[in-house]
Amino acid sequence: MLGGMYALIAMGLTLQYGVARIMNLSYGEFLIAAAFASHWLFTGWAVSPFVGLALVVPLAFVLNFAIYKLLLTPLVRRAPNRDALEVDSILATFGLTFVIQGSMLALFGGAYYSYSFLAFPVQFLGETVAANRLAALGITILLGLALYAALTRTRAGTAVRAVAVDPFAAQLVAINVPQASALTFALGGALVAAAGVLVSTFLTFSASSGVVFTMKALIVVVMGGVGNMLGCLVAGLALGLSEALVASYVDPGLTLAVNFALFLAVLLVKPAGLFGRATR
Amino acid sequence: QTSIKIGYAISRTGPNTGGAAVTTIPNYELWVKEVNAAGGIKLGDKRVPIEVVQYDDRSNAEEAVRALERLINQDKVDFILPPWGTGLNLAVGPTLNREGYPHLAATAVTDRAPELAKRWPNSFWLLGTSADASKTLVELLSKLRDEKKIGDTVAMVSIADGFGIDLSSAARPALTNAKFKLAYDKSYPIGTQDLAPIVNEIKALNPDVFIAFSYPPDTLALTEQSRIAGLNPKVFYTGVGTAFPLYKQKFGKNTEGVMGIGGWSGDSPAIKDYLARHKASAANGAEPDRWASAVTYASLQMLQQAIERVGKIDRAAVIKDLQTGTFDTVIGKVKLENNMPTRFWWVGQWQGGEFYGIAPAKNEGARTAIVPKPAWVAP
Amino acid sequence: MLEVKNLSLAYGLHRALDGVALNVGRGEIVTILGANGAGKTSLLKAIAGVVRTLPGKQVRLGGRDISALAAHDIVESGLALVPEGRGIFGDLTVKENLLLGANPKRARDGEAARRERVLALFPRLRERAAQIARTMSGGEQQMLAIGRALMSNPDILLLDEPSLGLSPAMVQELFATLLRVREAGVGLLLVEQNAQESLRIADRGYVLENGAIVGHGTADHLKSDPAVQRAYLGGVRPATASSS
Amino acid sequence: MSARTAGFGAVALAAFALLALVPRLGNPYYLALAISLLQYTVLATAWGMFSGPTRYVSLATTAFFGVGAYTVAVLGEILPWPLVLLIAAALGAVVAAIVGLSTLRLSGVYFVIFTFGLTELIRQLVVWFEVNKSRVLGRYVFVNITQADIYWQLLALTAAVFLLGWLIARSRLGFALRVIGEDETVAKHCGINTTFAKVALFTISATVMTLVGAIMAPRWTYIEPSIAFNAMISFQVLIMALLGGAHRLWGPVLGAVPLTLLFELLSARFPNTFTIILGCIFLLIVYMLPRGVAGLLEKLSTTAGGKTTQRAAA
Amino acid sequence: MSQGSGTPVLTISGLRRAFGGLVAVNDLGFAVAQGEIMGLLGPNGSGKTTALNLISGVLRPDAGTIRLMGQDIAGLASYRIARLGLARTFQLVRVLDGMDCRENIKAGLAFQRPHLPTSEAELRIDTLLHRVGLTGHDRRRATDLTYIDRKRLELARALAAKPRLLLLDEWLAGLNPSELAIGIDLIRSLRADGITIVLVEHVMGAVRALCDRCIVMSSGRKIADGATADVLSDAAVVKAYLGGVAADA
Ligand SMILES: Nc1ncnc2c1ncn2[C@@H]1O[C@H](COP(=O)(O)OP(=O)(O)OP(=O)(O)O)[C@@H](O)[C@H]1O
Ligand SMILES: Nc1ncnc2c1ncn2[C@@H]1O[C@H](COP(=O)(O)OP(=O)(O)OP(=O)(O)O)[C@@H](O)[C@H]1O
Ligand SMILES: NC(=[NH2+])NCCC[C@H](N)C(=O)O
Ligand SMILES: [Mg+2]
Ligand SMILES: [Mg+2]
Repeated sequence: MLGGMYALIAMGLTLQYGVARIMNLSYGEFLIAAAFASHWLFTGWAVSPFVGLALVVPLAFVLNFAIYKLLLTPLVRRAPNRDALEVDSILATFGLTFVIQGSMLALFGGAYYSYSFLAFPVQFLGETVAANRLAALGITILLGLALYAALTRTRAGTAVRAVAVDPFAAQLVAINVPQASALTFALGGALVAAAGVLVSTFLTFSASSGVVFTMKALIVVVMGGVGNMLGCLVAGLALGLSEALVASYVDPGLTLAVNFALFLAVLLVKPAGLFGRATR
Repeated sequence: QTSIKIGYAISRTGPNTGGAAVTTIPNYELWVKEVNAAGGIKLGDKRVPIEVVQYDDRSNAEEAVRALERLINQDKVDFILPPWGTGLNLAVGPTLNREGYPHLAATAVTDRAPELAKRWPNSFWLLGTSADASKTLVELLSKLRDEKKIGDTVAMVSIADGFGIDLSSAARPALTNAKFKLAYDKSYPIGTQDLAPIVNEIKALNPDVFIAFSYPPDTLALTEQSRIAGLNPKVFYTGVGTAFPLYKQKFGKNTEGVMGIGGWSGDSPAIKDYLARHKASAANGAEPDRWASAVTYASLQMLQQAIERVGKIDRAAVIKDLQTGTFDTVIGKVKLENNMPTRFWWVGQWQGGEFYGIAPAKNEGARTAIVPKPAWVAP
Repeated sequence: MLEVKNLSLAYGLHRALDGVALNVGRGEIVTILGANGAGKTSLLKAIAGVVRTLPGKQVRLGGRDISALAAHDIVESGLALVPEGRGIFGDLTVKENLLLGANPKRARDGEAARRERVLALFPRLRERAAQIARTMSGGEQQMLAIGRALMSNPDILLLDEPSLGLSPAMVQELFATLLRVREAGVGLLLVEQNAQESLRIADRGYVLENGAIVGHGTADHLKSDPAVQRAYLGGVRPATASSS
Repeated sequence: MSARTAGFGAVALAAFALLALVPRLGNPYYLALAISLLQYTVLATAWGMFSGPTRYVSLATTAFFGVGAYTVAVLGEILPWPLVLLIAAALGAVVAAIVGLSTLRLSGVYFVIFTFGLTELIRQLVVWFEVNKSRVLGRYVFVNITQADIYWQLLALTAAVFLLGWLIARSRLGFALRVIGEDETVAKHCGINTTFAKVALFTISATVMTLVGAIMAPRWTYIEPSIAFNAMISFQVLIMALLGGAHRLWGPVLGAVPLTLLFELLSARFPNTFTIILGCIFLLIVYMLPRGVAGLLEKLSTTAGGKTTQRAAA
Repeated sequence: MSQGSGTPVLTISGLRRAFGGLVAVNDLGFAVAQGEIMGLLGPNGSGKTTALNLISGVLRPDAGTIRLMGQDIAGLASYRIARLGLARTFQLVRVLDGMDCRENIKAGLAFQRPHLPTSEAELRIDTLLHRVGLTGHDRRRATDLTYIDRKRLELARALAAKPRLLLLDEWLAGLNPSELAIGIDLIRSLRADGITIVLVEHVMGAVRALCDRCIVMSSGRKIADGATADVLSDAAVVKAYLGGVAADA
C-alpha cells in the first residue's frame, strides 16, 4: 500500500532528474502545491480529486514547462558539463523551494490540512485497506508500467532516454534536445502533481511538509536506479513492504531505520541502484 | 513610555509550523488586536498600545535562541512571548532566564517542569507534566473499569519523540500498577506515513482501550485507519491534534466519543466567548485548539494583568506577580504554585461536536465520559 | 548537393575557421586534408550545426538553405555526422542506438531494409544487439556510430576519422562500404588522418590550414602535389630502420 | 613564497586575535550572530575540504554534527568538558571511517543520497535506542559553559581548520585528492591509494563537523534527535559551500558568511515573507554568480578568465 | 640497463575474464622479456584492452596468473601494481584536464615509492617535458592542448614513475603521418632506457617499425605469437585481422 505511494511520488522525479537532468529540490513543494489545489477544489468546490486530477495535472504540466523554459534553460545553456548543471540545478531549485513554500504559507498558512475522500474500507487480498490508498496504488502501478513501456518500447521514449545519456549526440539523431528536456521535465511535473492530488486524499499535510517528500522521492529514485521507471516502482514497493513487515513483525519503531538500512544495503551491493547500470 | 514592545519568534516554517499555526500564532494575534483595540495595556493611569516585533525561528533551536537574543539586544523589547513546543521552550529557557524575562510556556509538556521552574524562577510551565497527564488518564480508566464500563486490555502506541516517550513511560507503570493488561506497547518514528500495520495488529488484539500518544498528522491517520479497519474500542484516545478544529472538520460525526489529550470547559461562558472571538479574528474563521490554545490565551491575559498590576515595565516585578498573583482568565481563575497551575485538563472527549474536558473529574465543568464510544459511522 | 560558403568560427579570440567554402556533389566522396588542429573537426561540426558559428555563413543542402536550422533540423533535412569520439549513447543498447538513428522522419520509410543493410555491413552489431554500447570495444563502438548515422538515411554523410581504432581488415571493409554508400547517391565528406587511405577512395579533396582552405583538387591531383605529399602523405617509412 | 606565506600568516593571526575580542563587545546578540557565523564557516569549510577536491557531494554533515551534539547530551553532565570533546571527536572519526570505507565506491547522486540516508539511519537508531533502551527521548544538558566559551572554542576550531586545510592542500594527500577529482582511474594508475586518500580526508572533515556539533550543544539545554540531527544543516552547509565555491579552501567561507548574514537580515526584516524573498534572492545569486563567490573573485583578480574545470568521465 | 634479461618482466598464463556470457579473454598466456617491445594485435573486440585492464588491475581476472618481475599481481589493486613499476596509457587519451602539464606529470611520480625529494622531482619533470616535446608548455592546462600534445602529456605522466613495464593502448591512433613518425621515434627511444613495452595498435606501419614480437588475439584467445614479420604473414592472422589484401600502409 505504502509502497505504492513511495513509487508514486518518485516517478516524476526520476523523469526530471534521470532524464531532464534537473535535480529538483523543490519537488516536494510541487507535490504539496498540488495537494493544496486538490484540497481547495474538494472542500471549496466539491470537486472530486479524480476530476481534480484532470484539472491539476495539465496545469502542472504547463507550469513546469514554463519553469523549465524560463528558469532552467539558462542554466542548461551555460553548464559546461553534467556536474556543473547538477550543482546549478540544486542551487536554483533550492531557491525555488523557498519561493513556492513561502507562497503556500502566505496563501494557506502553516496549519495542517486534511480531508476525507474515498475513506472507506475495501477488502483487498484478504486485507482491509482504505479505498483511497488502493486507488492510489492502482493508479501508480498503471502509470509506472505505462511509462516504463513508453520509455523502453517506443522510439519517442528511447529518444527521451537518449537525451539523458548524451545530449550532444542526441541532436545528431534529430532530437530537439531543449524541447525534449522541457517536455520531460514538464511530464515529471505533471506526475508529481498527480502524486500530490492522490496523496492528499489520505495524508495530512501542511505547507512545510514538502521536504519530506523530496527526500523520500530521491531515495526511491536512487534505490531504483536513476531514470528507471521500473526501478522506481520496485524500489517504492520494496520500501513500503519492508516498512509494513517490520511494523507488524518486528517493531514499528524500527520501520524507518529498516527502510534506510535497506536502501543503504541495496546501494552497497548495487552501487547504481536496483536497475541502474554502473556508469563507472 | 508610549508603547510596550512585545516580541516573539515563532515557527513559521519547518516541522513545527503546523502546531504553531493552530495553537500559538492566532492567539498572539488575537490578544494583541484586542488589547490595542481597547487602547493598550494599562500602565499606571494611561494605556499604552502594544508594538509587536516577530521573527521566524524556522523550527530550529539555534534560530530560536538567536532570534531571542536579537529581540532582547537589538529590538530591546519589553516582553517576550515564547515559541511553540516543548523543545523550543526548553532551548530558549536559559536565555530568557539570564536576561530576566518572564517565560510563560503554554505549549510545553515536560516532566522536568517543576525542576526547571526552580532552576529558572522566571519560567512558568502552564501545560503541566506528562506524568500527570498519564496518571490522570489511568485514573479515569480505572474508574471506568470499576464501573464495569470497560475491561482491562489496553493497547498503547506512542510517537518516538520527547512528548510521546515521556507520556508512555509514565503511563506504562501507572497502567501496570492499576492492573491493566498492556496488550500492545510500541512506538513509531516521527514521519511514519502508514500506520495501517499498527492499527491492524491492535485490531486483532481487540483491546478495550486504545491509547495513542501521537502528533497531529498521525492522530488523524490513526483515527482514519481505525475507522477503516473497524478498530472501535470502548475507549479511543489519541494525542495532540485530537483537540484541533481540523479533527472535527475531517471526521465530523465520527468524532463522537473520541477522547484525546487536553480539553476545556466547553460550557463555560468565558470559553464560549473566547471561541467566538477567536473565530471572528483568525484567518478563515479558524477555531482554536481545545487545549493549549485556551491556555496560551490565558497566559497572555496573565501577563497583561501582571504588567498592569505592576504598572510599569519592571520585569522582575512582573515575574514576582506571576509567581504569586491570582489571574482571571478564559480558563477560569488561575493561581500558580511553584510556577505551575494547579488545575489542568488532561483528558477531553468529543461530545456533540465539542471537545469537553472530562478528567480530572474534580475540575470545574468536567463532563462525564461517554463510554463505550459509539461505533464509527460511514462518512 | 552540399554547398558551404563563408563559414567562420571562433573559440573566444581564437579563429578556428575563416571563410571556408566547399561543396560536395551527389554520390561524391570529398576528403579534407589538414594537420592536427587545422580545424577539420570544427568544420564538420559547424556544418552539422552543433557549434555556434560567426554570422554570414551560407550552407545549402540540395538547394535548400539550412544555415539557420538547429542541429536536429539539419539532420532532418538529410545531413548526418559521425562525430569524432563516436558520440554513441553509451548507456543504451546497440539496438536502441540504431533505433534512434532512424529517428528523423525522413528515415522512417524503409527503416527495416536499411537496418538489414547496416547489420549486414557490421555483423558484430547484429550479434551484440542487446549489449550496452559503452561496454563494447573501441572498434565496435566505431561501427555502431557509423551504422547509426547510416540509419538516418542521409543525403550527405560527414565522417570525422571513422577509421580511428579499427583493425586493418575493418578499415578496408569500411572504405568498401563507403564506396557502396556513395553508389546510392549519398555525398560523403570525409576527414581522415591517414590521407593516403582517404585519397584512395576520394574523388576530390580540400586542404585546410589554420582554419582556411588553401587548396583543392581531384584526388589524383592532390596525390601528386609535392606540397601535399610533404605535409600529409609523409607516411611511415618501412620497418627497415628499426633494429631487430 | 615563504615571505608571502609568513605575511599572510601574520595577517591571519592578527585577524583571529581581533575576532577573539568579539565577546568583549558585551552584546549577546552580536555574540550569537558571531557564533552562527563561525559555526557555518567551520562546517562549510570542513565540507569543502572533502567535497571540493573529490567532488563528492555529501549530505552527511548533519550526521556528524548530530553525533557530536548527542555525545554531549549523553556525557556532557558526567565527564569533564575536554574529555567530552575528545570522545565526540573520536566517535565522529570512527563513524566517518566506517562510512567512508563503505560508501566511497558510490558516485554522483548515489553518494549524495546515500549520505542522506545514512544520516536518517543514524538518527532513527538513536531514537530507537533512546526509546527502547534508555526510555527517555530528549536529554537535558546543564553544563557550565557560557556563550563566550562556545565562541572561543569555535574560533579556535576555525583557526585549526584553516591551518589544517592549508597544510593538506600543500601535502601529497591534497595533491592526490585533486588528481582523484580529475580522474579516479588515472589516479589509481599513478599509484594513488584512492580509497585511503578519500577515507582519510572524509574522516578529517567529519571529525571537525562532529566537534562543531559538540561545541554547539550546550547552547540549547535540551537536545533531542530532531534538534541534533536536523537535516537542514546538511543542506545549508552544502548550499553555502557551493555558493562560495568549494574548489578553494577559502571558498566556502565566502558563501557561509554572506548567507548566514542574509538569512539573519531577512528573518529580521521580513519575518513573514522571509521565505519568498530568500528564495528570490537565492535565485538571483545563482544566476548572477555562475561560479560561486570564489569564482567571481578569481575572475576579478585574474585577467585570464579561467575555463571551467572539466571532469573527464571516469 | 640490460641486467636481468633472463627473467621476463611480465609472465601471464591461463588468464581469463568473462562479462556475463561473453568470454573477453580466454586462456591467454605469454611472456614479455626485459627491453622487448611486444605488439598485442587483434580484431576489434578481441580482448586486447581487456587484457591490459587485467594486467593493470582495473579488472579482476576470473582465472590465471599475472607475474610482474616474478611477483604475482593478479587481482592486486591498481595503485599497488602501479607502484610495482607498471604504467599505462588509455585507448581514449586521459589527461588531468583541470591541471597544467607540470602537475599532470607530477601526478605520475609523486606517489611512487620511495618518494623523490622536491628538487629532484622538478628536475625529472623538466626532463620529461623535454623528452616528449612539451618544453615551454609547463603551465598550460591539459584541456588547452592539441590532440598530439595530450597524447604526449599522457605518455610523460606514464613515464614519470620510471616504469619497468609500459602498456600503451592505441597510443598512436589518430595521429597524422608526420606525427606518427614522431610518435614512433619517441616510443623507440624508450627502449633505450630499458623500459619494456606492450603495445596495442592497429596501425600496422607502426607495429612493423617498433615491435620485435607480436601476439595476435581473436575472440579472446591467442592465435599467433612470434616475430613480427612472421606473425603478420601468418595465414590465420591475415584472415582474422589484416583482411584480404595484406595491409601495406
Ligand atoms: N571547444 C573548443 N574551445 C577552444 N578551442 C577549441 C575548441 N575546439 C577546438 N579548439 C581549437 O580549434 C582548433 C581547431 O580544432 P579542430 O578540433 O577543429 O582541429 P582538427 O583539425 O579536427 O584537429 P585533429 O586532427 O586533432 O582532430 C584547434 O586549435 C583547437 O585547439
Ligand atoms: N564491461 C564490459 N561488459 C560487457 N562486455 C564487455 C565489457 N568490456 C568489454 N566487453 C566486451 O569484451 C570484448 C573485448 O573488448 P576489448 O575492449 O578488450 O576489445 P579490444 O581488443 O580492445 O578491441 P578494440 O581494438 O576495438 O579496442 C568486446 O566484445 C567487448 O564488447
Ligand atoms: N496542543 C498543543 N499543541 N500542545 C503542544 C504540545 C507540544 C509538544 N509537547 C511538543 O513538543 O512539541
Ligand atoms: Mg579532429
Ligand atoms: Mg581496445
